Amino acid sequence: MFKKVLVANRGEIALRVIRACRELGIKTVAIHSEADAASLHVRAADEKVCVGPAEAALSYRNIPNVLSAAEITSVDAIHPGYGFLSENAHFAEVCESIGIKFIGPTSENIAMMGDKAKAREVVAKRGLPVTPGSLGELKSEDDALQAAHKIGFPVIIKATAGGGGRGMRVVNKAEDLGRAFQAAQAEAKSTFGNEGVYLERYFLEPRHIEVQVLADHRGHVIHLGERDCSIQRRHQKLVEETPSPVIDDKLRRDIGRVAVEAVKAVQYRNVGTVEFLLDKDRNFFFMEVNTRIQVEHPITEMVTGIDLIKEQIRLAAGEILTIRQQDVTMNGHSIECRINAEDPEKFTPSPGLITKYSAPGGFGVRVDSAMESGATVVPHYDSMIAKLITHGRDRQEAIARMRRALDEFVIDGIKTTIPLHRRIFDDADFQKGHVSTAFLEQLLAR
Amino acid sequence: MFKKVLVANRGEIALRVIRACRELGIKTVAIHSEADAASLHVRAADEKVCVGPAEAALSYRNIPNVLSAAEITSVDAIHPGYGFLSENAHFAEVCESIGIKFIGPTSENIAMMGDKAKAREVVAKRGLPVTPGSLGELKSEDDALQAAHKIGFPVIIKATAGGGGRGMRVVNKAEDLGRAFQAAQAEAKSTFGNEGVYLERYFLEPRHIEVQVLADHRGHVIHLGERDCSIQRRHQKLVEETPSPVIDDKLRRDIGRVAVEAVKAVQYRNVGTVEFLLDKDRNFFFMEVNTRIQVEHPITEMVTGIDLIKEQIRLAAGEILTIRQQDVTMNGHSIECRINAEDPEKFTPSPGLITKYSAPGGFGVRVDSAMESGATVVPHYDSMIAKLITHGRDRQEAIARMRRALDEFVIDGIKTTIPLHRRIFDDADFQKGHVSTAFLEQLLAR
Amino acid sequence: MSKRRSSPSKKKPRAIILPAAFNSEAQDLLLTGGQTKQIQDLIDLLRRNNLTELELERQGVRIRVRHEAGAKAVTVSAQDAVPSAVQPAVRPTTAAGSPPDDTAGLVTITSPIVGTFYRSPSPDADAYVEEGDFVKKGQVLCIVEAMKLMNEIESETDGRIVKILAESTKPIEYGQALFLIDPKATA
Amino acid sequence: MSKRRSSPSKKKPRAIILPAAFNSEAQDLLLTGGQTKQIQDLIDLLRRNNLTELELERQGVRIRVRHEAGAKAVTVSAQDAVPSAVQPAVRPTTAAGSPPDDTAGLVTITSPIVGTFYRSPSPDADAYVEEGDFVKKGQVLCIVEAMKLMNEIESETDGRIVKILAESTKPIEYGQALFLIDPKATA
Repeated sequence: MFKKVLVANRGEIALRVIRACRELGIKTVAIHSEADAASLHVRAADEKVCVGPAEAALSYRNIPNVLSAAEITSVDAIHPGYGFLSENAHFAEVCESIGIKFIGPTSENIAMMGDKAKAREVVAKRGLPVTPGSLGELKSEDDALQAAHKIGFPVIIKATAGGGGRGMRVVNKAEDLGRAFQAAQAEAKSTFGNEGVYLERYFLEPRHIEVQVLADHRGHVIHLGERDCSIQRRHQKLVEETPSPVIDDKLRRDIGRVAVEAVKAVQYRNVGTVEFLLDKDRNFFFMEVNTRIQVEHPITEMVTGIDLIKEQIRLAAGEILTIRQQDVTMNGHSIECRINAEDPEKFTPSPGLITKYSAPGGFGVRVDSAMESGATVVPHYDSMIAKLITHGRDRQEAIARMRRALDEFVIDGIKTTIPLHRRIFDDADFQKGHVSTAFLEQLLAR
Repeated sequence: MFKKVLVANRGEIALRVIRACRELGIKTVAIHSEADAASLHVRAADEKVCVGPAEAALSYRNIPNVLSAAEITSVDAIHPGYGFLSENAHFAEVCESIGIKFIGPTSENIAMMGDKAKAREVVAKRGLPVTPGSLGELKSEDDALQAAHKIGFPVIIKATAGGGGRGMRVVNKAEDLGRAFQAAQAEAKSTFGNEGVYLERYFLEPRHIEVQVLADHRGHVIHLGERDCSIQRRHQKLVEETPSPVIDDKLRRDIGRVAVEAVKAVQYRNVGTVEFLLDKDRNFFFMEVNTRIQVEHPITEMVTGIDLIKEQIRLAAGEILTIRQQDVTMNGHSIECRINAEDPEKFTPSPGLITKYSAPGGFGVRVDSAMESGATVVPHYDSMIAKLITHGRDRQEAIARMRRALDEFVIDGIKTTIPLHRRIFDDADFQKGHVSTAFLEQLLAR
Repeated sequence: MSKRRSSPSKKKPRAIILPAAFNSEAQDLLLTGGQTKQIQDLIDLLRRNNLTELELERQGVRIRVRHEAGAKAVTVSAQDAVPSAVQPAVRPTTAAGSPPDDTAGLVTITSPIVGTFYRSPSPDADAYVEEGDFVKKGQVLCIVEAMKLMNEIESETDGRIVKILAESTKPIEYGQALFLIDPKATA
Repeated sequence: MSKRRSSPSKKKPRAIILPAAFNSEAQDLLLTGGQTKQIQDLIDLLRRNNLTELELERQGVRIRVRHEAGAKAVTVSAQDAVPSAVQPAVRPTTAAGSPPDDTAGLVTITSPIVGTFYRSPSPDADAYVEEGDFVKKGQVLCIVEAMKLMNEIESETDGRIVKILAESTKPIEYGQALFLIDPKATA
């Protein structure tokens, strides 16, 4: 097992990793930008290194400085968290080359899954269900038109290197396809430096379902059930839950088996998430694989009792999976709310000093956050400042618990999305589980 | 179901009950003394009533004022928490007589179990194992001598109305018995207003094991496994865990069955705890039944997923048990540390202003507390200010998690028992589970 | 980098400007512990009573505590110099949203129990007392019903009823102010 | 009782008594430990109560503690009648664990990267510079090794090396202060 791990991240996920390391008896090194010198994640670590100024490109994404920090502190491994360098195949490769273990999949895994069109192709060739559409990159407008006619309109054009909604275009009829194709290519090139695009059938009001997988170096793979992440605003998840209200044991087994086969197809290692679309008839289609720990991993931990960060570390250290698929049981129901430092109506960022911070507690309530009274939310990074997670015997109890926990949560001095979460949890459709990825836009339009 | 409940308590347990009520959609009324006007439990409730000055006898134990508060706020039921009026049979009876539901067992249950000698007798007559000793109250020194000779020395004399170590005398040989008998009687009379005493065999280094039971009004009874509460100082529990490191499935079934039969023998209702002694050969002996929710109830909640306060409320409202014995599963391991506002070495109370309060968080950590930055620990009541509870897949993980959570917990301005807890959790014997009720005194003597 | 190692700061040093007239006579404390406690008491009072502003002036010492929606201000000032003719305007703090400001020298009758307040012995009967009435020590002022029992509340003093602070038939808490009596008034 | 209903106070109205001798002879410039503690008490009061502003005024000394979202301000000012010869003592706070107090007018050379600090090009070689040396802008002061590469750190100014702040062969952070240079010194 590792003796010392550098945590190449900040905020709640850095603290989350540090906590797991402490429980495993592993020393930790925090890195931080100048803007984060007083942050809780820095104080929680055994050692700390300042790696640059506030701008992430010069600090948390600064590969030379991060690796120098790892070298001068003599760590065995680096945990990248999510975002920043976590899906950077080059970084993973350099780590491997200098003998520092990258806690995550192989650099080949990251590179292959980072090319969304390629990933679709590999999975489809295994005979697994992918969203209907083009296989591989579209070479031309003609290619696009042919593919679109095959699956029928509407279609969505996506960047092969894409993410976060950039480089996407929904096309409703053939005559709009040419212009949309060119626009998507141009946006993909300017955003990702790669003009590759592909297209898929565009589903109306689908659910976003993802499956957590674990794989050891011997190729043994298990899954820990699904997460329903349909509550999104502009492709940004806001609320996640497990189990999904629409997935029964049979469908869970089916989708789980496909997820396991999909990652086996690419000799995937460590922890990953396979994303699916679920249509109204409960058909599911592979979309992509996320090669990092997900923000919403805690809800899976709550129902399975399995500490995913510890599993990541153990697997990276070369241990084999000791949990067999039949040992995995899902107890009760868990939901996560992402609390962002944003105006809950206009969604404008709301950085600033937190004058009072008091997190909810008691049975079935978990808070993952690096905030505290007197902390400052700096404007340079992601606006998510806390994850509020509840667990209950069933969905109803998890929801009731979330509502009382949202009422207890005090974050003064800045605006947060807590009022929006209250609105979501008060909604009758949400309470019944009748949601899709269109739910939040519809709620906001009311 | 009740529409409104008055919580006749303060601090963490009042907040605990208020949280459960909120999750059930029940309105709450907090009562408070003048010293607690600014307390979190008061702010968390929907309504509040001041019931007297700081002294508990004039406020929280002031039956006329508490009942008047219940009447003027038109509540359906009263939750007594633990301590104060929770084991006062008269109070339960008056509640019943004026049509306000007492959330707990019947007044007869409380009265019978309050007489420890009587409870022993009833249970022994059912053929269940009780600690060897006298049955019923000892009438005279001769009675005592006869009983002691029958079971052999050492013996312990206890008050029938006893609790908290008062009115107890350990006697090692016959010639000391007479004086000890008289001293115990005198102390029992002055402390409890009742000179009744009985005697039992005195076990050296036993474990304190208790079993959580639930009973509905139809007489259906289930148990939720045991709690090992062997870490005590002067009969005050400091650390509790479940499952016990020395109890296997077979012993759990046996002791659980005895616990269920013991409470069935007295037509027990609602939630209760059956206390046992476990000797070094793993023989167990009934000691008594606690007719209230216990301080340490959260660890049972953590491993079973069952919310005991909600069950109390549901059962008091006349609902029947929906959980069958075979539905009860114990997942993982849970431990509780009672954090007291006390000097960790001298155990002198340390009331005062909490200048900074920051509770630990993350996976597997639960904090039940009504404290916050700026709160004042008043000297009038119990010194327990927080319960730190961890859950893990196994005992080792629960311990590792507790150690990191103890390190994260910040309570500035007053002294707390956190350093003592660190010492306990660092101890090799404790880590191996080799403890008895003598453990803490031995640790402190080192 | 060692644990707790401080990080470099590129920021401008924060200037802390110390006052000229800040003398160091050891005995001259700005606020004693007791006074800090008193300001806290004032803030608590403000909060408990849900007031907007609370001001206390005494011998040239002025303390002002203000609370606006979302913002709060506390001012403590001493305009000293002329303590001579200055009347100490010590205002007794008032209980829960009740008596008016001007309660200096008045006696507050509070409820010794929790219950329901009644101004008259029965619905049809006249009230025991009205504002402006003169009462004797021991005279019944009202009834508080608790546990189906009618508890008569008596005056602790001779004097004039300045204000009746509770409404008949309404629930009251322990310690709630019921009457303000001016003991210096004479019939 | 309705929610947020304020609780009654049964106690005697708490008189807030400030001492008559709440005054001082202004002579000294600096805060005593006791007074600093008192300002801390005021700040604590402010923070604990989540206030925006707290002001204390006495004998021409006014303390105002204000707290707004995103910024903190502590103002201690004296509008004393006789500010004459009195100089306000301004102390720059120093960056965490780095340069000493007396850095006015000095240039601090910091590390632009994370790595290992070396004062000489090789273990046997002389150090690039010593304290007291005069250096030219662009002159190499040291090496920071990162990713197996030796990065030469140059002086940003002409001047004299007042202090070398890092130890050779030890790890350094981004932004860590390495040298203090007096640019006004002349050889």
